[in-house]
Amino acid sequence: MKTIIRVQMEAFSVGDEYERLTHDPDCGAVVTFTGLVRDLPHAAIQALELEHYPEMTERMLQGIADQARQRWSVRGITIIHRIGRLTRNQPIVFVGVASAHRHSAFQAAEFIMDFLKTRAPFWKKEETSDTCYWVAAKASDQRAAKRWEQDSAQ
Amino acid sequence: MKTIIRVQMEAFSVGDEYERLTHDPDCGAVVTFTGLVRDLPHAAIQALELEHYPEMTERMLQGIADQARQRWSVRGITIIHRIGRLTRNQPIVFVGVASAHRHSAFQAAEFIMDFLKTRAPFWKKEETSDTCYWVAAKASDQRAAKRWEQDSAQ
Amino acid sequence: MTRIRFFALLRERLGVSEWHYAQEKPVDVEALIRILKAESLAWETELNAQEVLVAVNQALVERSFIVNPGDEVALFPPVTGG
Amino acid sequence: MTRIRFFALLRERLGVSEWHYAQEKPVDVEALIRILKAESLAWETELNAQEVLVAVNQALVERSFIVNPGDEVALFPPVTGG
Repeated sequence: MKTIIRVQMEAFSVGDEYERLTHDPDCGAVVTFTGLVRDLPHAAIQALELEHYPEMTERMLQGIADQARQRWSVRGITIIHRIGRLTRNQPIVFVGVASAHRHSAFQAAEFIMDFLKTRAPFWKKEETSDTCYWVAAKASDQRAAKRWEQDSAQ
Repeated sequence: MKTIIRVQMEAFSVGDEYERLTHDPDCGAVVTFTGLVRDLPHAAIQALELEHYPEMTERMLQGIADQARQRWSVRGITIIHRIGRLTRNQPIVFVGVASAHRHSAFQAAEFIMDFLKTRAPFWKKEETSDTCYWVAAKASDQRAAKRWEQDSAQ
Repeated sequence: MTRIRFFALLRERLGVSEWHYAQEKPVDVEALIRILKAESLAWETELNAQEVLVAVNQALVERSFIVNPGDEVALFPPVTGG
Repeated sequence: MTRIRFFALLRERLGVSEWHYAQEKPVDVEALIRILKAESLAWETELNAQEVLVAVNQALVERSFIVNPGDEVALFPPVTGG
């Protein structure tokens, strides 16, 4: 029934984080999400700089995990977000949920990602070979988070 | 854009399977699902025996992966199912989906699990300390698979 | 000749893992199951008692599906993998 | 004294990462933003041009939220992590 929240410069190991989530004989389902630096439709990304609001980030991530626990019966939750400079193909964010049943693990993991995307104070600055700019927030992320408000059911 | 299907006795490494799915610069999201042998509500499981229909299983899993690709834009898909004798806390099944965007990866992974649960020819026999029986199919799994039929949208 | 295979609980209850039927002309799955039930009272009881899924040549089919001589038919309980 | 912090694009555009306001009585967020806009034409332009999220004491709040002297206020663009 543990929640692990980490905000860090270093890379993480998805394998290790998965293992940590399975130390529970009542957990029959583990869902992990990993977000990676990917190429843009129009250009190859050289690097990405992640700024955050240190005093607020962990508290906000903890709050999102708590909300997921109120909605679904889940056991372990792990949220890891990297900050600083990341290069192509590197992992940025990890969300893992362990649960007795698969549906609650899938739902909780997607909920956490949708809320993290619209609430957690992180900002991305992307560098391509010839330019560098702050990433704009996406309307699709707002819609993704909004659908959980209507969705009162599991 | 690779689909990997494996039916095997041996354990698998979630970390290794995750890594395999990330070798693609267009993939920004990886979702993994792992199902494990868990204790029953009323008794501790000693072991679980998994029977299958060898000539049909891989073909069926490939068909489920193909259906997922028709519904969502995803890149890598990995489905691994173990057979034979498994003990407590061991992994049974792995589904991994790599995609440009997170929602399609979440949806495709859950779709594959719901169809695998109701279509793929595997049967579980559970052993507790004093008894041994074939697991009954669950109505909730039938409902979970059925909801994708109504669900024409992403 | 049509090969009919049984799996899991159904295999245990029927007492065999496969059965060969000297089929000469196409029949639907429904008719094939009636032929199996006619084999013995025990088989009839088992096949009536359980929900049975049917695959022909390794694909799930409905009861109206036509089986040709030489096809591989499989009968099994609802699946429980994953 | 109220500490107002800026992040990301907003920090770059306003040219400072924080600003201290000698606040004496409670005001709502809306009023606080008006005070910032009154500081300079450049700030007014920036704060009008962008969508701005506001956190008080590290929690997201609406424009009607009351800020007390000593609170930590943060203004930033819509978040883009994950």
